[in-house]
Amino acid sequence: MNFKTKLGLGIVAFFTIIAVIGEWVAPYDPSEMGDDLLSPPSGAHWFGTTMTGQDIFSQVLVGTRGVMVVGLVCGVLATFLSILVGVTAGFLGGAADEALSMLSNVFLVIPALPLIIIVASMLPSADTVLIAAVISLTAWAWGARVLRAQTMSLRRRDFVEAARASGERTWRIIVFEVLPNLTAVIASGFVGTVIFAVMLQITLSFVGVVSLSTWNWGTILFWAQSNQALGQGAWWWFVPAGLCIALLGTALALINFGIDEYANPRLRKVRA
Amino acid sequence: MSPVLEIRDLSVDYGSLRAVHNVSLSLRAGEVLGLAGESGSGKSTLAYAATRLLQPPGRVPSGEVLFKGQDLLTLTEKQLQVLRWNEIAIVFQGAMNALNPVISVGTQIDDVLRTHRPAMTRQERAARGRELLSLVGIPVDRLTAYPHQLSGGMRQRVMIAMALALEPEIVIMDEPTTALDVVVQRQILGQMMRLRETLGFSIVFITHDISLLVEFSDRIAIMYGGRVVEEAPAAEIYRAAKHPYSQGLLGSFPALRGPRRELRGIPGSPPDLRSMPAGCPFHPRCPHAMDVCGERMPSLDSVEVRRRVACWLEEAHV
Amino acid sequence: MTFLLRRGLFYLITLWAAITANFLLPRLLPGDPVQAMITKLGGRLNSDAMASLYILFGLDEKKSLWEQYVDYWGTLLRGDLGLSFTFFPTPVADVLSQSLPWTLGLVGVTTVIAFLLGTLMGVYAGWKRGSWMDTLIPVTTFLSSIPYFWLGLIAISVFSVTFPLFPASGGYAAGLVPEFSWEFAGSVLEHAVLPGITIVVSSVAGWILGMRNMMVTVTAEDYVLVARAKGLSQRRIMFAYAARNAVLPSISGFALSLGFIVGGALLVEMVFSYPGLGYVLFQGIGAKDYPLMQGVFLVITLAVLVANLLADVGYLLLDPRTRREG
Amino acid sequence: ATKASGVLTVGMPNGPLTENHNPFLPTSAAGSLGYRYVIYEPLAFVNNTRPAQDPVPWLATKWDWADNYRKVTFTIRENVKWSDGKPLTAADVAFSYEILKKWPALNNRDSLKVETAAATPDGKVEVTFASPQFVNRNKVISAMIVPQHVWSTVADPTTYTNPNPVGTGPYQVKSFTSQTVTVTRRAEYWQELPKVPEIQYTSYNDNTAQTTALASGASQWSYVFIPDYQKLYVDKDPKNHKLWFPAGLGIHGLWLNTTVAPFDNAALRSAMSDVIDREAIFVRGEARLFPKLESPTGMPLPAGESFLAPEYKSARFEVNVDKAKQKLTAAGFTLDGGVLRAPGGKPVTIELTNPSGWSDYLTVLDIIKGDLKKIGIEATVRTQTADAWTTDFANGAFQGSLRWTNTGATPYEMYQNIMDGAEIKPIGQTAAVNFGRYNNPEATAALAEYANAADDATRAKSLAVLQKIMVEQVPMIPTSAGPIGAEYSTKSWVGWPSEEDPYGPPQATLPNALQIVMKLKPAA
Amino acid sequence: MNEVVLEAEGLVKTYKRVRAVQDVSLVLRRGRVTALVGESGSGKSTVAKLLARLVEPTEGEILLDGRKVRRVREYRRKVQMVFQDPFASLNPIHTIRYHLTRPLKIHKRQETPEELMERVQLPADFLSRYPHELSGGQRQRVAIARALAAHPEVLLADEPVSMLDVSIRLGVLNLLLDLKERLKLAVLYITHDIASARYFADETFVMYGGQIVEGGDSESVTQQPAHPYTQLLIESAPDPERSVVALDAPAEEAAAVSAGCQFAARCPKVQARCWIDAPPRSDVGAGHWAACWLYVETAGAAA
Ligand SMILES: Nc1ncnc2c1ncn2[C@@H]1O[C@H](COP(=O)(O)OP(=O)(O)OP(=O)(O)O)[C@@H](O)[C@H]1O
Ligand SMILES: Nc1ncnc2c1ncn2[C@@H]1O[C@H](COP(=O)(O)OP(=O)(O)OP(=O)(O)O)[C@@H](O)[C@H]1O
Ligand SMILES: [Mg+2]
Ligand SMILES: [Mg+2]
Ligand code: NI
Repeated sequence: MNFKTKLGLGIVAFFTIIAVIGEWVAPYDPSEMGDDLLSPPSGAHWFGTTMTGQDIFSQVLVGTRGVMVVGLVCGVLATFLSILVGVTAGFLGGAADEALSMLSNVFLVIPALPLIIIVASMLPSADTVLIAAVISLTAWAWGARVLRAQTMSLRRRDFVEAARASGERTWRIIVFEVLPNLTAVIASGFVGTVIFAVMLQITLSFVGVVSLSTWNWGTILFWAQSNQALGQGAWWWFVPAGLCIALLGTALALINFGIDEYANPRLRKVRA
Repeated sequence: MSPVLEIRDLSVDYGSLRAVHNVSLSLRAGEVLGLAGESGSGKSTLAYAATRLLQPPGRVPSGEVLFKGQDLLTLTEKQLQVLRWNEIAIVFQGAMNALNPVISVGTQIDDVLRTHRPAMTRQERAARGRELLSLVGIPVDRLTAYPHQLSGGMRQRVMIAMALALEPEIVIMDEPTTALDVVVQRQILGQMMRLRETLGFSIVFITHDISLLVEFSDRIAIMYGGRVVEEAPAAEIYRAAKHPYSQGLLGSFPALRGPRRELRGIPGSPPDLRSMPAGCPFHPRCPHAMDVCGERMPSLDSVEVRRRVACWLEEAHV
Repeated sequence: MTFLLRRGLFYLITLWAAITANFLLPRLLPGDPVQAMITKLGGRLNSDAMASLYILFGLDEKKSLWEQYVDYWGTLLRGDLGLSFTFFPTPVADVLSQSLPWTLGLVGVTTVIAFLLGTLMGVYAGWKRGSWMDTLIPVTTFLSSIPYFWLGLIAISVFSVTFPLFPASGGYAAGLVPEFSWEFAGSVLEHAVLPGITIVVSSVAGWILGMRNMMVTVTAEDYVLVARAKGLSQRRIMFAYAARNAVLPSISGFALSLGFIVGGALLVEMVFSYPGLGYVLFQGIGAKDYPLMQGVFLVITLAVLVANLLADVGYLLLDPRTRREG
Repeated sequence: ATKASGVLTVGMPNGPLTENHNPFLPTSAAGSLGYRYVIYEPLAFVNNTRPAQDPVPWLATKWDWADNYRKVTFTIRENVKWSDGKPLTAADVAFSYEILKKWPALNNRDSLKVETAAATPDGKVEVTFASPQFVNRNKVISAMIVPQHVWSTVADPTTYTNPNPVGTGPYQVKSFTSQTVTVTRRAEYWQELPKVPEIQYTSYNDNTAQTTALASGASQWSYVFIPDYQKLYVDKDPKNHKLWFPAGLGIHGLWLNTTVAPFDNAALRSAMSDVIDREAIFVRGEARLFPKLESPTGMPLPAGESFLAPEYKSARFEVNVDKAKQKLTAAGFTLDGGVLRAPGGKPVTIELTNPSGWSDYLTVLDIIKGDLKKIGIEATVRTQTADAWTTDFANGAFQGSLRWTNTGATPYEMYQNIMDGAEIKPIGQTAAVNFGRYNNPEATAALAEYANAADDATRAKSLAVLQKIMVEQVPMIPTSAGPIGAEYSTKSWVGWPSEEDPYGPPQATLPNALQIVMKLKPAA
Repeated sequence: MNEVVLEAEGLVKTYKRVRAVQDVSLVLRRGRVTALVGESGSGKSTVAKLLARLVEPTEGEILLDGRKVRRVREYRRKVQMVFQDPFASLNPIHTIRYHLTRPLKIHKRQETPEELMERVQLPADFLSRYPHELSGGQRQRVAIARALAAHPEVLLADEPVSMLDVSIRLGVLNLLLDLKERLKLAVLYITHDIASARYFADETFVMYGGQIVEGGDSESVTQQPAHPYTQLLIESAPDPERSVVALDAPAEEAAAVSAGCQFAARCPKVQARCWIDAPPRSDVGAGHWAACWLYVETAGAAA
């Protein structure tokens, strides 16, 4: 594993820890309005305060969980769906392939934003996990396309044929012979989806179409933006959350790097 | 006759693994030098290193490759670029992947001419392309075909045609015919030999097929565990190989003609390059192993004129 | 022939499914256009207006979903997309044709630029693996991981507020009327600089990364080695042998992203008040503007499907292996 | 962006426009940006910031109400010409009322219940109504007048985009683009021409962009919510950047679903109202832009000054936790350990909902949440999408939610909006008014009485009843006054309405816009 | 005569417009190695895949122990295949143990992977290795062990040794011989190396253009080839005993013939009827036949 990957993993691990413990270590209730209005970072408020006197440091800490949960749930769900559809279509070919390709094409064209608004509005409390689930619905189709193409190139490989010749059942071949060879694609797809989901969640919070009831980095930015923090010179309001997002995104991309190098022997520095 | 290519004490490392060990070989003008040996004994690696085509992590820690007295290993990329294909052409093992799948074979041949013969006009180049294809028995209208539209044998032949495009001094062929049936194989090699007669280039011919090697080459070098263990004229190797490994190889292939004979084979398994046995790498499998074999590597000494063997058995004779 | 027929049928069914989804999605949204309008205008429109607005939008007679669906197909097949509610009574087609050129212009051009730039940089980074170009990648990734609106707002605050080099909003200067004149063209260019650069900055990393990885893989292929052995120039090897093969997946990704161009760039359009389809759609969603939403979805659907087709055809043209002979 | 001198730049954060100058449609560019009001003129101007003031005659020189506000006769100004040169006639005026009746879809601005409208032989116009129009009288006289010779030929005026607007106003459309509409001064006008030769209406895509434009001076006149207007707007040019946010007769408040226990209990509602810190809402929640609401009657001041019942003339809201607690105890609530329990013993909790994007409301909800804590009510704030909230709110599927009320020339609209029992809808059905489903026959009767009363004394009496109900029963908890405000710059133009010279509401999208433009003069 | 295990009757396989296999009939017997040699692209691998039922035949049928087997699993228990390329036929992400345990589980065999390893003379500690940690010869042996795990009656080996150097090649072939002897396996051995067919196969069939053109016991097919194509093949095989003799210029690829003999275009002894009708099989020696018009009269006269 190279330095970049380690760095990426380190950052993600850091945020994961914050996601777990953020709520407990936060010095203030993130929603509580204090008396220091829009004050720059200080000993009492490390990241300063908002216009209503809320502690931004606490908001960032508490908000980490929402971001990480959406990223994770979405990554897992969308990856699962794309594998289910993409690999099955690619492996089976024929009519099943056509039908599944059609399905993913339809989902590819369904615009994400209205779909999310619809689901968010239909449910009484649109919580983080649900938003994540909806984002996954819109995020899997691309991955399915890639996996399908990749699977098609794998399904005629000798070792797959060999497994068939030795009497393996189809589902076992898909799951145990083909899938593991797609690890690199799946993993980089996973990382890509996580980035996409986090960005989308933040965008949605920012545009104000999803619940602001729970804190995440996007909601911090939403409040900063709707109070025009930038114009007011309150850089401490939007810089921490923005930086966290950029850092997380970069970290995931760095991991992506590592996954590529790990799974693609040609990219490795020295062959084993 | 002075050698056109002389390899001196060449070693090649892949990371910490030494794939080629102090190999010295020379290739004379107009000669076919056969290279045989265990798979993984470093034949391809040697060919790559000698042409400065070694891919990372491969590295040449020591040695010289003299082409007409010029050390290829010290040339700059620019200087090499001029030499390449003009003087030394190479047909790779697995020519299946050696052609760019997305441009036509004609263009790939044309590329060479355009780079090295800037004076040629478009028509001249096209004419030369057709000439080359017919040389290897491919219909000239296939010039516009893409590699995937050709069978494996045809692709192999395109590679060979391309290698001859600039009439180089040296052609290195790394298992050029493994994927072909014997009929096609013979036709191609026959054509090469005929061209060599007219054009006078030298060939380094790497293959596993001992019969083929003996039949087509002038001289043969046998490699084992990254070293050349024996080098001699082809006929002599076939008649009386001196190194026990060479003898083993010759005793392992079935002959099509003549009475059925017993195939002896070589006991044991190939050495692991990461943990080479001390002394002669072959000694754990050698029927004649002596104590000294496990201790020191015998040197590749001339035992006769134009004959070198690296074996303590021979040392004892001297 | 049967292959073409089958493909055609495939696309038709996909189109039908997508259009049906496009019809259903807006109607699954809670609320109705009139309520949305009252809410949007806040206290500026008294609730007495509701009855009038229902009549205005033709929503006073209740139709079943099925009747609406049949009507929708009827009008659609006649090439009529209906009247937008948000911009009542402007036909949806007019709303689309008004904003589409801007979207295509800005997002289209920047997508192409980002693709070309990113791919080119990816080619170099992959070719010279391990050189300084490799450290460039985390930097560009960082830039593209910055939430877009943040990037846009900072660009505005730096380049149009602190140092007023470029205008902060709009597609052209307020006083101008679109026409073919140097003044107008200059104004359009001037107004496109900031949004354009921010889009490129935030999207270039993806192309770089994808291209770089493919380049690294392809560079290890035998035919690249052969090209080196042939003594070809570095440029020729890099472009005609390595990049030419490595670019294939990027090309199909590019074709698909061309399809998504028409969806516009909501955040760009919001932050820079740029005219375009993204914001129109956003408005349409907010206003429960079924005809407008359907119209935009239709355009997106068609564009994505065409792009899909384009990706298929592009692959066919660029990768001779996929061509079927005979 | 540099502006040619002599141009007035108006901005709105309304998003892109399509070319549509139909003055009847709120969806047209003319409606959305408000330039319909500098092209089409009303019969008279009403000052909603001072509703008691007499309207200013404009195209009508005189109007006489008769038959207990069931009939009005207009005397039309002479020498007024349409921009196509034809003279304005009584027939045009009558037509402008008739068209609202004929096309109910066009009657979306003021929902006038016109019965007949006709020109009289002596050149006047008579308009009749089925019911007394006392509460609507200002709306009736401020109807927009359109040329009959143009509109009578239009087959369907609801889908007419009016490509060449013909009006009596001093401006006509010069150019249209999806982001900017420019109108220029006509050569002649029935009175002295305004000083502003050209007005540019630009639409921005969101509040931030609009604020940036205001701050830089690219927009000289706009109405947009600015979170810290001092820093973001005024400080950029303290001498010229001004804003005036006067109250009209509409308010914002916390609507409670009065059908759900324990919020059906007036004492609880009243106690809740007592603890809400309206100062904090004014300063922090609404950034000092929504005028502070002081009268417990919900009447915004000074707009509603003249309507106040004598007993409430000097009554003011004040935070009083102790009084609230007393009220609660008296009503059988118990407060122990910081938890308020309803008479049945159930703890009182409330879920406050509002759309996600409405940051000022959400801030207010947070303030209210903190305030309610003081009397042991556990409040939670939940955000929804705007659509979900709109639907839920109209259907009564909420506990507590912030929303505005209607605004009118009298407090009637506001009170009717809050407590009209005649319009009550069961939970689950869409309500247009009385979202809290407050059912009090006394209130319903008082509202009807006010609307139909024949004399001022009866009106005063019924209005007093309504105010009493508002104060004692608290059908909805008022939080701020609804402003009719705007930002404007005195750099190029002076003569804007202000607290010192409150001649009309300052918004560019209200009919008074023309009145303001007429008064603007180039800055020295 | 050894008993017949697998019998293929009139196999035809058409890919789009390519007729990869045309009317091939073949019999595999217990305890015998049958070699299939021929031109590249003549359909040898396709025949193996048809017999392994990895590819559905366009026409023809396959009988196992004299009957048609419907259930694929039952069939696979008895017929196993070793693929041409040992580098591609082992899944790089699974250990050797996994590769060997799976068929044991599938076919419910009691053996342990260790016993299998012993059978192919590999040390048991290789079980925990991954394929890339093995040499080509070792991998090929693993592939064979995997095929043997099912205790098949038929082993289809598609060019199992072409990638290996002669000494390793010999080891693998000797292993096959040994298995044939001990387990009474029926083996189909596909190769380009005719000399090895002579040494290891009991019978040899020669394929050309999707058809079997000659067959018989290996010694006589390789020593007295009857069909002109076989003669060309034997003639072309490398021979260390001779030095390069004058050779034809490479032949241009011949187009497939729709009717008649596939080899007609290249045949030095071509006759008019070769272009028109497909030649029938004629006996040219004891158990040795060729499909060539050259032998039709002699066969007819002898009958
Ligand atoms: N990129 C690499 N990294 C590490 N080891 C390598 C690499 N390439 C080759 N080797 C090792 O170097 C040795 C020599 O390989 P080479 O390809 O030269 O063998 P060869 O004699 O050509 O064999 P063959 O006959 O199978 O082609 C082998 O043991 C091989 O495993
Ligand atoms: N899946 C396929 N689709 C289309 N054509 C195929 C397919 N598989 C094989 N073929 C064609 O069928 C013919 C026979 O192929 P096959 O692989 O059986 O030949 P082979 O005798 O094994 O050749 P080699 O000695 O080169 O391995 C060839 O012309 C080949 O191109
Ligand atoms: Mg090699
Ligand atoms: Mg084959
Ligand atoms: Ni400008």
